[in-house]
Amino acid sequence: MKERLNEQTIALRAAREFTDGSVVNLGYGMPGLCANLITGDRAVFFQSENGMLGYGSLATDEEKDYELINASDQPVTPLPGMCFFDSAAAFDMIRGGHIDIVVLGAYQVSERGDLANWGRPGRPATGMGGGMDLAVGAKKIIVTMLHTTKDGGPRIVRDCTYPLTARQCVSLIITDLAVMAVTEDGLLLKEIAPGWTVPEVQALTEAKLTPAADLKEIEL
Amino acid sequence: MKERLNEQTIALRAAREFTDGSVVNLGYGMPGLCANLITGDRAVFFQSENGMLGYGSLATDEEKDYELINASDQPVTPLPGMCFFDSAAAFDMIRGGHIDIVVLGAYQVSERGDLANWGRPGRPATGMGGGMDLAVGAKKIIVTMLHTTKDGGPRIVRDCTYPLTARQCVSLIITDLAVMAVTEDGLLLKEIAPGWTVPEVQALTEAKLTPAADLKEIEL
Amino acid sequence: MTIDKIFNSCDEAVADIFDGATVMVGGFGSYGGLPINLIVALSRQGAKDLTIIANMGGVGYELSHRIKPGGYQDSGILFENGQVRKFIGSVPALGGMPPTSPLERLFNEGKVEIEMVPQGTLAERLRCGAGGLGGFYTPVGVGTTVEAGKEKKVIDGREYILELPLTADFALIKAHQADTPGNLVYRQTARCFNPVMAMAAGVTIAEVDELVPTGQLDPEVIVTPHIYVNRIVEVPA
Amino acid sequence: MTIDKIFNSCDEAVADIFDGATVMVGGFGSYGGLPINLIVALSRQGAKDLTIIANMGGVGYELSHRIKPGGYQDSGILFENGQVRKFIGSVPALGGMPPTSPLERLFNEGKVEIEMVPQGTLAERLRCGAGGLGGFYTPVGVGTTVEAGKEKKVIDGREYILELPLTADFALIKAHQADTPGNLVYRQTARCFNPVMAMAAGVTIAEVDELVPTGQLDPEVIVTPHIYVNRIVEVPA
Repeated sequence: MKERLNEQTIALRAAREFTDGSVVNLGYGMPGLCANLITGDRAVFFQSENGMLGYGSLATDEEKDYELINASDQPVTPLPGMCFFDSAAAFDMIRGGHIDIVVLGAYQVSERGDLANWGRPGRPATGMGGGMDLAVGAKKIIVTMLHTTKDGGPRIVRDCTYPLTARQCVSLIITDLAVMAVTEDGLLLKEIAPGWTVPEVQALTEAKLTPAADLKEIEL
Repeated sequence: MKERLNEQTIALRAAREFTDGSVVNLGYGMPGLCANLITGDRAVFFQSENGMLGYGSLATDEEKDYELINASDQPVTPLPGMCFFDSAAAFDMIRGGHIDIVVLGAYQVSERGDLANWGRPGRPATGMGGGMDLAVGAKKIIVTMLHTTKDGGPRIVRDCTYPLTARQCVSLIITDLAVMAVTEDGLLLKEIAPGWTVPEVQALTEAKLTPAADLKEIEL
Repeated sequence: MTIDKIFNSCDEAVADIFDGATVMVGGFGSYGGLPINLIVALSRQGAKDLTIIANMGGVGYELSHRIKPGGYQDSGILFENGQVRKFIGSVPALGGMPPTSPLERLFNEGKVEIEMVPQGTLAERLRCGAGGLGGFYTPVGVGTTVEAGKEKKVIDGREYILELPLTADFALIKAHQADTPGNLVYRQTARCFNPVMAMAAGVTIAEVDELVPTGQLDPEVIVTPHIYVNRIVEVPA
Repeated sequence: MTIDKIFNSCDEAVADIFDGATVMVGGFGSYGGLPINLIVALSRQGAKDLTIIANMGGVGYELSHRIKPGGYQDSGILFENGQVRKFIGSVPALGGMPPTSPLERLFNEGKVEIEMVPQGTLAERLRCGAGGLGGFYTPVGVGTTVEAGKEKKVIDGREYILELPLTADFALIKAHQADTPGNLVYRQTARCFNPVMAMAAGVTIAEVDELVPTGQLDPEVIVTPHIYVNRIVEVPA
């Protein structure tokens, strides 16, 4: 079976990277889904740059409180031990290296881990929000994105052509086709979607992919 | 009757400068007494750089709580509407110009309003505490001090010889002998202690004093 | 005698905002923490040529329905009214199908200027303005369009750019409760940019869900001390 | 599984403070907010060649009786023990009859180095270190001995000096209550330097009056989020 992973599955794969006790910030859009994928006895603390630490899953319609939202405008649920703070304090945490992992969306990622995730050609008025701060400040940056553009063009490129968020900041890229680590020697292809071959994925990738010795199917 | 004012009286004179609704910080030592001199329906808000706004008078022995102290280590009493914050927030208030009046002690004040209030020759290990921040940040700086040194030497001088706290920051000097305003043209002698003459006070002052047209006895 | 900060209406509280004023608008972006009633009052008041400092430029009433059932007014109305000359903030428009905000449309028409500021830098520039500092060095924006025209410096082997303080004539903010002197507490994520803006503006105007008597707020819990608050309007939620 | 931050004794909590470490000591100066039991444990532990960052250098046990009946130990004991190489803070000694602190005596004997920092600059340097900034421009200290060796810059017509961030290997702090994850609240003026130091150190060790279960602290009231706290020791007041 040769399919692309859906958003939920990409998010689930990203959530597997959250080590116990880690402090995680989820970027706008798809990454927000990760909050729903932490179950059981795992202790992951979600920080949101609008001033909240330790929230739970996304709220159901009955639970919605519009003064308890994540940075993507989605109402979330409270958890015991959570706390609130202002925007300046939120970014002290982020810029100061107190966030272990951030999951961000992207338009493009380069083979050196340069990230472009806020602006597109022809849209000069969209802004970077907290993305630049997160990309610079978090200890580990994971990008979740679709492997290609709507037109089938590459998003994982040699050099970003979209406005940069930060240089050389991405550690891991998780797409609907593959999981790739950014290394000193370029992109290491670690996992591949069921049914896809390395040449097929490489053909959809501008940057060179080096298959890992232990390359495997994406596991969830 | 020719006497020098005592500390209590100097503080009382300083407290007369506190306009209704003003936010006031009281420096180490003598200025602390001012907190006890606000009575009746006057609304003066005392800020303390250890992180407190809106405290009351100095605590009696029965009232003492050593986790409710002013910046001079003196236990104070709580008042409704008070609040607490950390040191960084306390100095945002101070540096940011949100304090209307600060009353500070001094070793020396120059005729231009330069202030020296933290270090003395031969004592290199005493520190400035929050004095520099207060001298730079408060809207109006009042100095309360003894007019002369223990040996009778001048403290109100042409140029400070002690380490400076800040340049040209003092507005008003209140001593045991006189009240002097710092103006563009030097020190204006506005009030004088009962029984003292202008030449007598000038003789104890290195800086030139210009008697005000409406020079009067210190009023309390 | 205490200075009376209580105003009877948002209209009265914003009456003296003048043409050309710089106005901070609290909140984060969407509904939570947004001083909606003060924004609407300012739109009625009509002051022009404003500089708006806010995290987001607002999505406008139409798109707001996607965020909260029933929708709500946000800074979008000030742009739609042609009251704004310049926007300083981190999200003038969202990344969806354009235009995602009245600001984006007006910007594309050349009618509004935008100064784009990363969100954390925005928060820190406000705090810098509030605290009387001259500027700060941040690693955020190095190697991007954000560094254009700014001084760069290497400190301890790392590259930084110099960012300058932001202050304003007025701040419109939203809090949960105020006491009579003007101490404020917020509710959950409605805190966000409100406290730093309260500190950084000359005249801070707060709309609050509830006004309580002096002494009713726990002194340990007060987030914004009253010296940062000049006017209060109670607008029950 | 949550990471367990609870230590049974101050001695265990400070056991790995190494020779040459930089250690922040919370509080303001005197009794309130001072992590007295952690300080005494560090004096027993004996680490040497320390750099101590604190607002005050401590007055020492003898003079402490003038501040609080019965007296108390403060950082003075670390200086008396010869454990400290350098002090960074705003009040190494008070202005009374010398020497007013063990630190002053040792400094006069040439045995300890002092870096004198205005108090507000100290607080801001800590926050700067906590928040990943490279430095900031302050007007405090211009025209005084504080500006020696520092870069000066005129911004918008006013003179500023560049101050750099402070961080540390460890912070010893005092809080009123901690919950199990390590969120902290303080009591009255015992807050002071504790929250900023908690943020700025690699390993933050808190002595608290009381440990409470998760969920027992109001989320609006928490001053120090748990991510800044590594170790907690309950020492009932």
